[in-house]
Amino acid sequence: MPDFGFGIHDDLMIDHDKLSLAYEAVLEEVPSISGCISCGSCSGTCVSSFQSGAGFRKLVMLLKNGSYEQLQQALDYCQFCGKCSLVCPRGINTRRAILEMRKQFKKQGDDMV
Amino acid sequence: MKTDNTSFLWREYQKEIADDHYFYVRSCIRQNFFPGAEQILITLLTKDLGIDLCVDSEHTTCTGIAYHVDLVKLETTMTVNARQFALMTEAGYSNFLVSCVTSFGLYNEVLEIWDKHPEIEEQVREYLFKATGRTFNKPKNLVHASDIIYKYKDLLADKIRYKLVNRETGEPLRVIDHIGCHYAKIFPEKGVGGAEYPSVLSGTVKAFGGESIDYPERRMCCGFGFRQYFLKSSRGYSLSTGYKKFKAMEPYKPDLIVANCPGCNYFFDRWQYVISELKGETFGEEGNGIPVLSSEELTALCLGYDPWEIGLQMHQTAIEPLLIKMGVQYDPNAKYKGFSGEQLKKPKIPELLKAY
Amino acid sequence: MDKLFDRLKKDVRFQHGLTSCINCGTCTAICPAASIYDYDPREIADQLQVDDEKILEKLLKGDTIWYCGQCMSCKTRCPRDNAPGLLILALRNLSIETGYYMHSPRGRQMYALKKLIGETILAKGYCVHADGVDTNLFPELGPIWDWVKKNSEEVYNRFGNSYNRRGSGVLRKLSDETMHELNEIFAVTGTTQRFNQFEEDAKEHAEKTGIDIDESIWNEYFQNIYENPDYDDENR
Amino acid sequence: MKKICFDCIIVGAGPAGLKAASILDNLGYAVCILEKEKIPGGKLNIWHELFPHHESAQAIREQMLAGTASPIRTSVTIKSISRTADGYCVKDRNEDEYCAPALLIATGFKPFDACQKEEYGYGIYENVITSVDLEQMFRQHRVVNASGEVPGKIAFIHCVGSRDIKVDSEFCSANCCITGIKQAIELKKMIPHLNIYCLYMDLRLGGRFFEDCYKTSQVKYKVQYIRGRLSETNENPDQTIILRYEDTLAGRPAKITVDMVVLLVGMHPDPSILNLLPEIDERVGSDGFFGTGRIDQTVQTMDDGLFFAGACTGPKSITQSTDEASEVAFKISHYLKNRVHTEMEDQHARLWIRHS
Amino acid sequence: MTWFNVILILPFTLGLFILLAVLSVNYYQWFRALNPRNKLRLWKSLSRKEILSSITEIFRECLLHLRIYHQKRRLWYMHMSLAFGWFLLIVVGHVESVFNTGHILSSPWKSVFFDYFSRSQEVTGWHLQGFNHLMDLILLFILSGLFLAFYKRINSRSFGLKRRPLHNPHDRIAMLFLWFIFPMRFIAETLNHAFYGGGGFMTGFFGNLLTLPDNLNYLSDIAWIGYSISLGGFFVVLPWSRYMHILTEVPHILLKNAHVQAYQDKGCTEFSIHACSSCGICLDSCQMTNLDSCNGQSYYFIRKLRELSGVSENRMMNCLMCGRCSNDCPVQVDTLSIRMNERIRMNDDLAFDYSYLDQPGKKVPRARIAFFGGCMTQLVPGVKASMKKIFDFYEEDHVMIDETESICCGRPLFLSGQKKAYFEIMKYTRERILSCKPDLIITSCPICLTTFRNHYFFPVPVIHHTQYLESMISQGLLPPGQSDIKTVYHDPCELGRYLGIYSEPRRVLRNIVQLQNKAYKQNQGLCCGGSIADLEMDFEEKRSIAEDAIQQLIYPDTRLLATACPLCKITFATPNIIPVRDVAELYAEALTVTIPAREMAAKEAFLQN
Repeated sequence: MPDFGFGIHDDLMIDHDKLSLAYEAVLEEVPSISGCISCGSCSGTCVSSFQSGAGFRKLVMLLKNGSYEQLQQALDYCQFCGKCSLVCPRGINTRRAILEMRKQFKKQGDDMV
Repeated sequence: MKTDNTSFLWREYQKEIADDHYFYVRSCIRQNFFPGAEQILITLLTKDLGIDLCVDSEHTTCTGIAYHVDLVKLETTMTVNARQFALMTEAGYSNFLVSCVTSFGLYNEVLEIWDKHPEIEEQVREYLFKATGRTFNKPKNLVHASDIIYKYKDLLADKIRYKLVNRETGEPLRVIDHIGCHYAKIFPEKGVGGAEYPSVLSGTVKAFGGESIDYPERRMCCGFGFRQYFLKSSRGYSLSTGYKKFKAMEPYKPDLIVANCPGCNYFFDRWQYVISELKGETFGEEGNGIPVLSSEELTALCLGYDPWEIGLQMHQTAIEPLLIKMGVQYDPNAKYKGFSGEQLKKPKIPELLKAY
Repeated sequence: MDKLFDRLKKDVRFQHGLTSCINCGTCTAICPAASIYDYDPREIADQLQVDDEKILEKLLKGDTIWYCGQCMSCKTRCPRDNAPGLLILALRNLSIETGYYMHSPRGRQMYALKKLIGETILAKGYCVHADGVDTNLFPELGPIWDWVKKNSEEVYNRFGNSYNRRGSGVLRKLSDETMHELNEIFAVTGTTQRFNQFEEDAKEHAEKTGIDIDESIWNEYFQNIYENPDYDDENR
Repeated sequence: MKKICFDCIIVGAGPAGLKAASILDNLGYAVCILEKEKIPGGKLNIWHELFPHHESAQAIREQMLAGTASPIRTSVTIKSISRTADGYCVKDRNEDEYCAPALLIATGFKPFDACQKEEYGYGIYENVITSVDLEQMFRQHRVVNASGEVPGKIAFIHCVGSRDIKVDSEFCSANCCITGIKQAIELKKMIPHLNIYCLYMDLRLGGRFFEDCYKTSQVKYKVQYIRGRLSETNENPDQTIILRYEDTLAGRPAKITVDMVVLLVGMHPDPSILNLLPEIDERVGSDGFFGTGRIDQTVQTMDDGLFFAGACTGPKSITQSTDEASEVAFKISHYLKNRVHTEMEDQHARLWIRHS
Repeated sequence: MTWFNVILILPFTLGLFILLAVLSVNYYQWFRALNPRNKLRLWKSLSRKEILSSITEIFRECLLHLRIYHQKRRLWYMHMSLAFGWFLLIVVGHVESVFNTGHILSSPWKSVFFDYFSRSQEVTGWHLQGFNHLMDLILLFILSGLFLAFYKRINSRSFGLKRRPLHNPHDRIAMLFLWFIFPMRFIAETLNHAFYGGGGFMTGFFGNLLTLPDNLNYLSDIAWIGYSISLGGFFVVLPWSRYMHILTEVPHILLKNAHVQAYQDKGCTEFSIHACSSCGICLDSCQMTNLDSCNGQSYYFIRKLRELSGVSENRMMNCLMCGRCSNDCPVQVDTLSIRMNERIRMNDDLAFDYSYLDQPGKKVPRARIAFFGGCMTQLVPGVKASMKKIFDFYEEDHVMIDETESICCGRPLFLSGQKKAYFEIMKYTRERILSCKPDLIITSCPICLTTFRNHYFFPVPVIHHTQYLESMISQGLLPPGQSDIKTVYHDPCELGRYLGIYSEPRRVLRNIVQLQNKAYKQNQGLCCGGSIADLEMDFEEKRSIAEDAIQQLIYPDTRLLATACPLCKITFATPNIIPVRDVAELYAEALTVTIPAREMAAKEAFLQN
């Protein structure tokens, strides 16, 4: 076989058919996250976002899209201060949700990522 | 909800295609890799359709590739194109026939720019005169090779010797049609059937008795990507995109791929070889690839031309399976004959992809 | 020297390419590059909506603008009739004019393209010519191509019988007048000068990174940037 | 072949027409409503439930019809409208003439023809339907896909034929967002296990209780909202539909496979009343709807007895239409009063002349 | 000893032995589980003085339940009559048997079944007669308590309990046995006296009323066996029921007086949770009791801990940790620490990564006072601005640590049980704050303050901004602006119950507004409901708690609600019932009035020189 010097890339497209188990699990515990309108107030106020670019909106998005590697990274940055829950226009219990996410990745962390 | 068959969508996209008197410009890629197609088009138009065609010997590239890889400036490209028009004008023609889709798109774009910005056209005229002392008129009618074939598809259909039908089963052949992106994506109204469901090829295929199939990723680019392909470092872009398309069409078990763009022809032909080497996958039946033809090659084949006269031996993906299905009479030994008629040494056979 | 944005706005492709963006993402959805690189045409169009010199400069110096494959699928879909593909052309053009393209490993590859295509045009009158391509540069051409190359006369002359000779068949040789005209056009419209710019910038960069470069097409520098845009990043 | 005279003729027996009629005949004017359909009620006849409170369209229709005593001529196709000394004369197919000093146009809107948006595959793929088709299914209390199965996954596509220069409608139809949400909830009530995805760019929920609907759909019915506009659909061999779009929050291209796609078609102006009377055509605004949409009344109302109300003056919800209708109804009565007044003055003047 | 005697005493003795066995095993294990430091503490505390105080407390609390007396009288009587009555019954019974038999060490059943064994022997002498009457009196006393207990099951409101505690099965069984014991004794004795005469004013009297044929005398024997069985049965189930507290309260008190904390100590935790009598008083003190969805109150939490099943997560997390329950608890169970133990056990090993906080370059300019707003203060900029103003006014050399880039003190992490993460954050925050080498650290957030006081161990004093303001006033730097707006001050949980800061904010407010609640009861403050400790409640529930907290706080003519915690301010603002201001904001307003005067003073000073 000749050395072509190039190969086939894997597709970076998000596949929304793969339903995110972690999301279902978190939804079970914290139903209010389904009310997220991705307004970004949380990311705006987030203590860690300025250094780490994380933010609750992003967490939910990554969770839904099943991008678990990035999610786990972003999760670890959270300082749990709860400012997001105070500014959330939909009154989502963000800290509980984040705690639940962390648990999810503690529980089946490796086989999910 | 299905209202009726797709044809109604194409009503508003029936472009005007002149009947006769064309000035013909060649494609860079195709005359290198599928010179037969390039040549047979002339025969088809002149001999079979009796169209008056000016085959000029002094026209150059349209610099389309160079333009899209950002080598040449827009001005240069426009001036070079202007020169082609000048040749046409001098030859006394006003209908411009392009065999390359990249060129086709580019010419259209240039004309569009000139319409919107007459001052630019003026400047280009100056450039051209300064450089070559030539002047030009804009073509009245600008068409792609596949357009003409589409226009006369029914006329040709009457003449054809081999229908696009499987001789054994009598089933119509399942044909994937791929339209070069620059054919209609830039200016939908410039392509027969528009950008989303162009009928320029599927129409022809149906006329020749084949079945055109609609598959996911149908409108996806073949993956040329100009600079992405020409640089080995990013050639993976090209391959991946092609692979995605093959994967998408695989479930439909196509007998044939038809494309109206030299580039696309080239990639569909060669990527099958590369994928077979890299991944050990072939997409046709038992180790054969899916034969890839340009609209000209297809027409010529149906009309009964000798496959080697139209240069099908220069395809990496063997077309023999198709010939057998269609029941085309051909001489296997003549495949690798040269111009002088002497038998040339056969090419090396790839590891997986079959060759004859 | 006036602002980058004013220069960009002069480009007709920019004028046609961007009316206003509603960030709907129909372009990214079907962009082949977007599903292979970390590339998002929507984002680029959106960034160009505001006259921000910093953003623009970042774009011109960055990698992203070199990811586009120019399939122009984006133009068909945009509900505001923008064409990110055209914007990219305008941006690349400006990036080359300003010399920023040398900041990006992918921009630097212009030199390789000039060697591959530019010189073919000026020598043969075509973008691609069989004599210039072989299975070292393009392995995917496959065994059949080796066969063609070995018997090029025999193969090509079947089609118009004018291979590298005067005539009207395929791969015919163009007359000297024509080639002269072509060179004239390139000179008049400033592309020749641009070609020289590529050469000089490449030499400069080659010296900086200590890699051999010479007139021959297959020199070490060419090989490096042809096969791996990030070679010097790796060296560091 | 008969001629009847009224105080006001209303074209269109939709919510706006009926509302205006009920007010006018309460004020004691003789009103006649002309309707091109077989039954009055306008779009209420094709809708099942109405947002935001899921009221039955049928019930509302009955209410409105009960509200007016004035005659409703159905299946009337207007042949011509003529301007006479004392108002307007409307002539229909069978030469009947309806004459009145005031003419109220309440022809409503026309759902966007989704076939124009080729890449969405409406009219090509059977599982791509519009919000109107879905309402029909609701009315039959049976929502199934092409192969007669109950769908498990449905996607709603916002902004189809709205905010889109490619189909020549750059306005926002204002009611599709809430319609989509309403239908999503209705579906979920009907098929609890259903997964619903809404592809939106912005959700424009200006109206009262609209946001509540939105929240309920999210929190109670778990409808998923994906920010991104549909770019193209493709059909799988099993007739499921692949959607291609960008998840603009993630900034990545994305795809999803669904059993059914519902296109939320926009509200477009209904041209049926055009080319009958120049005065009417003059009043068409740049977006194809009647009137100027300005706050400044003096610009809006010309004193020629020609009035417009309802969705023909721009995309409107039913409440909005009826509100406008009632406002216009009072304008009409005012107009008619003045008119009588001026006529008497003229007579006085004439008398006076005769005496002299 | 007849075979019947054996049958009679068997259940009782068996039960007693089992009880003692189980107890000793449990206590031994729990004691071993104490961590060494606490063992030492306990040992040290066994000096005569502590012992004495402990014993008095045991007498006051285990028997007389005086803490309940201070809260709910009826409830107190019920508990006391049962506990103390039974105690007397045992003691007096023993004494009686001693008198009767003559020697001190009589076998327990001799006293327990005294009347049975002293059947048919002539009751001679006034003292034995007296004993009979005394014992009857005590029995009556107990039965009265028992009646109340029974009545409480029907109508707990009459005992001042909003919520009737719901017991679990084994508690019910144990209760049934308990309820049987004394009526059985009564019946047994009555029958006893009916057949064999004797008995006191009650049993004897009823006995004499009954006139039964002598061949039915086995009835009394059966009754005695019933008594014995119910006793034995109760002893057997006791260790697995809430009645474990009857005995466990003793070691609990010992540990308490030895200052042994339940926090991170398994042994002490075990003793504490078994010392809980499930009296249900904490249910009343919990503000969440009014929420129907709530199930996290300490009453249920601790009971679940006693059970094998353990505590479900949302029970554990659904608590404001305001500390009202532990404060009202008659047994003084440290519910907060116990809850923290559980949360830490649950969540301590969750992943985290705060490396991005490591910015060695980032230095805060040196200043005397370091002001740390904390996350919540970021959301009430008014407080920040006011503090700035105040500092400028007093020309303090100060720096706002987290003005631009806020950083968390870590308490939320801690409260959620992520202890490791908390200490990680703490490292960075401490560094950040100390990087300005302050002489004094002021924070406007009680939450941060609690953390700073508990774990940060700053080398310099850390105070709350109200304390700082108070110090200004006590230096005589009174802000002249005195508004007559009627104001109620709300004690934030952390500031009040946790840190005991009540007087300072009030002192400040007295000088700038018309404070309506000058007087205050320690530990009686309410929680605003926004507590970061609760992870379960959703927004509406929090708001409803805030609402009725406000309703309880304010008077009809109150115009302003003052508080000293940004989180309380935000939470109280949401129901939009009454304007809420922070003490600092009010103070800053009070200042503005004087600035011209200051300038005058400055001018004069200038002219004089």
